[in-house]
Amino acid sequence: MLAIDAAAYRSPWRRHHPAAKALLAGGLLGCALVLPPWPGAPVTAAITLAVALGWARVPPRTLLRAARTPLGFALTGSLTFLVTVGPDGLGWADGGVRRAADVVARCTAALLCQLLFAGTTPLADTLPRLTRLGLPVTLVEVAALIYRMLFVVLDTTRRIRDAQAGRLGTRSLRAAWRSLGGLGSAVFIRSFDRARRLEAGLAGRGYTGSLSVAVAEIPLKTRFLATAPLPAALAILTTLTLQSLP
Amino acid sequence: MTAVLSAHDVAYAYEGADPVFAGLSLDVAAGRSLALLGPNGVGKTTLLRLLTGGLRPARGEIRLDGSPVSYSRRGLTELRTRVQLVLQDPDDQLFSASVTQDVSFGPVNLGLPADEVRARVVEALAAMEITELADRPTHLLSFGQRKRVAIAGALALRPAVLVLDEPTAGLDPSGVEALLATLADLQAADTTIVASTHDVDLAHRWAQDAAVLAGGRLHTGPAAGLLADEALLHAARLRPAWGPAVGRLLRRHGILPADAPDPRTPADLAATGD
Amino acid sequence: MTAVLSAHDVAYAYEGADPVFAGLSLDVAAGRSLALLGPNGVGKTTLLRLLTGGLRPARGEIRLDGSPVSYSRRGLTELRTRVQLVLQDPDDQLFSASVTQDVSFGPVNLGLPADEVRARVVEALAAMEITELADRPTHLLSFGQRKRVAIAGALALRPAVLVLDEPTAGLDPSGVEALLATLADLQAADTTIVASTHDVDLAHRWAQDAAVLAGGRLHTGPAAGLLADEALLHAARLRPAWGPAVGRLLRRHGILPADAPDPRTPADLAATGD
Amino acid sequence: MTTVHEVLERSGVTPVHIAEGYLPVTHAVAWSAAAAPFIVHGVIRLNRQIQAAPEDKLLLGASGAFCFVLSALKIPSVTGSCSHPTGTGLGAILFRPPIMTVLGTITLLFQALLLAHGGLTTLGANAFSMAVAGPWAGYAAYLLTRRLGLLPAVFAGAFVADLTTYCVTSVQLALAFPDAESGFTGALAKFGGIFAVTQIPLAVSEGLLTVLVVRLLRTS
Repeated sequence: MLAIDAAAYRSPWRRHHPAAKALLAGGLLGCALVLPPWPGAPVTAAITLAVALGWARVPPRTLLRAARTPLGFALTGSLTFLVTVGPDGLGWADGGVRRAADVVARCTAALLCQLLFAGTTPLADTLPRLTRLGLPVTLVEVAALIYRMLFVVLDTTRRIRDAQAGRLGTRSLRAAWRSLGGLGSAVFIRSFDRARRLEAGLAGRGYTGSLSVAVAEIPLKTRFLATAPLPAALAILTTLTLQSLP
Repeated sequence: MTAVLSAHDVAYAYEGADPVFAGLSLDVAAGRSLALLGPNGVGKTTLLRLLTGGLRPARGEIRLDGSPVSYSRRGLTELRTRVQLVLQDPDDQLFSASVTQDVSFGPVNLGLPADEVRARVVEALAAMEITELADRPTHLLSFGQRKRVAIAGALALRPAVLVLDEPTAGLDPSGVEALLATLADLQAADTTIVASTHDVDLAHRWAQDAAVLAGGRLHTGPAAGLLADEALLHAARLRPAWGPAVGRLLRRHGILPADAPDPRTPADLAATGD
Repeated sequence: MTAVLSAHDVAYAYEGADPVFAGLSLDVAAGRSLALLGPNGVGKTTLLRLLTGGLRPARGEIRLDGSPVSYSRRGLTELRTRVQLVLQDPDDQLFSASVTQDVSFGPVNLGLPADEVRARVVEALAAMEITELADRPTHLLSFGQRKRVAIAGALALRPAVLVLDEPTAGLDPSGVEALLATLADLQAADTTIVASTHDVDLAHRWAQDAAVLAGGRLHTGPAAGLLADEALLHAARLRPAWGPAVGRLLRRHGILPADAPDPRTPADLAATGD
Repeated sequence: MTTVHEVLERSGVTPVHIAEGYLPVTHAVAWSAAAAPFIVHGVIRLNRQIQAAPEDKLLLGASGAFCFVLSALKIPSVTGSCSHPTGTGLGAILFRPPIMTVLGTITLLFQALLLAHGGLTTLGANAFSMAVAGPWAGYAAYLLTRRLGLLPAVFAGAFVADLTTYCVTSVQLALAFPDAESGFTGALAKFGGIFAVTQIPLAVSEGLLTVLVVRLLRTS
């Protein structure tokens, strides 16, 4: 189980149409990217955070844990802005701190918007609707299969790794490498075995090439749809107001 | 007795291997429950896949309502709308992350109209008593729940015969109880049920008819009689069930009347002989 | 009684989920056989992973020969050379191409010299009675054979305690008989054996001690007594075993003497009361 | 219940994908446009393959799941740090680059939505480095070294694919954030310093791992 994925299925927003949630989170993401970072990014981040925690009830722990790796990327990547490479070698960059702060702020705000969408919108609801955006059916079906199978394969991977550790497969660097090679090849073989068995299983259910299914209708609720652009509008208004202050 | 599904002198060999069996015949009586018993590797799954059109016999034929099955696309579709196979591992059958979408696959594939598909899904989930799982993702379900979803996927085609490969494997006792109760309900609603197992206790308790696969031959008969035949079970490398052994002992000591049926569960013993 | 392995007030919760249990204690007595019983999803596998160092308790401690296990690399190596876990699905444990290569995985990781590794492999294969499989590729073996290879892989580390998760799952009756005989041999050679199961008949037949996991609590005691407690089994959503029920009935009718043990298999009944 | 957290999301792993919001909008759009033709080409090939053999759909699903899991593993590096393999070299060798482009892009989408590794607006940029440049460069290296034997060629393919991926990422970042004084070149030196140079030992590691996996696959 993946924390963001599990949170999305439990989300109180589960009954809302993915398109409406995309509109809401996408509007905020647009604000994060396009508005001037100060005060645009902190304003967008604050509003997104309020929406995510207060309204959509995304678990704070999940949000925090998920944000760690990408924030790590943003911080390390932005360290380079602090220095400059000139004819006389390295030096401190003028305005480097400001530039780094801009990027980290924008990145944080955008990341929260991404997590707001991901933490409220299960892929099982989103994927089958992608064909309506014009994506080819085969591509969407393959993506849906990958989504289903990756949990099965991840589970297998976890158990093989456990078994290896139990037989001292992590005791030394040599052992760790031996384990990793065995894990990679075993998971490869198991994945393909899965595919073969699923093929046989589906043949019994009448599979001849199409994986068409009935997608449960999620009504587009007018009220939610009408409120969806509001957080973004609020972000724009607040930013403009703050900017116009002397 | 009308055989809804039967195998007539069927032989099969996997590519490059010895024949699994060289000529088996089996009649599945309409509306009854049949347990197919045998040790691992004897060909139970192969026989079930032959009966459900997943494999094509090398010799002999499979008959549906008395007529030989045709292996054209049309013939197979006909067989599969009447006979559905549920595999031992639900992950071999569930391809969608959404329960509803997965169960809808059969009916959609059959070309049924959208509202009929919806009705079939609702009906199948209700029959398996998993209506509340409709919106849950497959990967967050327990093994027992996934098993029920896999069976619902088969039921959505409203098969006349439901064939289950080791249906209780991996289930705990309360999961087994619940599944047996559901199978009894399905049978009461006129579905014929075939299940493979190597648990003689389970077969003795659940099935009306039994078929024991031993030494490439199939021995068939009413479960009560066949499963009390210890010599046959021994030949089939199966362990005798408690029920017949206890029943024999109790009758010998006059605790059970001579014509009483064997006990089916330990709970049956509580009231015995008082 | 000396506990070779014990859990002391152990709690564990998976990431983002409710605690599996909040404080369990269990003593595994040296040289004995212990069955851990409980329905699916109650945390049997979690407890086994805690006992074997695969998981680290959130609270409480695991003790080996009375001393708390350290989760340093060294501490874990010590635990794992003394206590080995065999998983339910052998395929999760076989990740090398050939049987010999796979069984040698543990000894090689331990850094043993090549001839010692060879000796350990030969010994482990002999203990599991699969010497003839040494050169076979793992993927061509039957399920029962793969299971034996997986156990051999654990035995190659010469553990004092062998922990098996649902060892009989997927085995047919003759496979179960053969495995129980092998486990008895191992125990006779001083290996302590712990196995999880939800089959009370099996536990009653095989184990000296039992531990039943119900409602987040662990009930422990000699198997004969504990597994005759129908109220406890009911609370643990387990099905009472035949043995105690039949024994009770036969004693009530005077067919068995009051101090006779319960029958363990239906075969035990054949000679009863004559 | 098992949790995949035990496989994934261990901290202390070098961040790899460009995070959501890190690139300016114009760059995000440009890289998406650059990756698009390759993805379209891959989808056409995918479609053709599935039309010819419908059962390949399930194999491709399994392959994609394998790619996702592979990129979630942690590999120890000679320097003592840890990283995830990109898996793109192995994927390109096994499935050919166009298919790997599609599987890689889907993997990136799932990583963005399930793990917040990489973003949606930066999907194009990440796809270009990881699902286009890496696979093609790795596959080319594999073909060029193929006459040296399978395993050396596999090493070359995986090594080049991994390194190319990170070099392209550095270029993307340098273009987006040129150095105040020395412009693109200076910035490339800086980002290269952080990402590509620390990546060389990791590329060696990925090459070695891939060789191990392929060698085991050959014997089983």
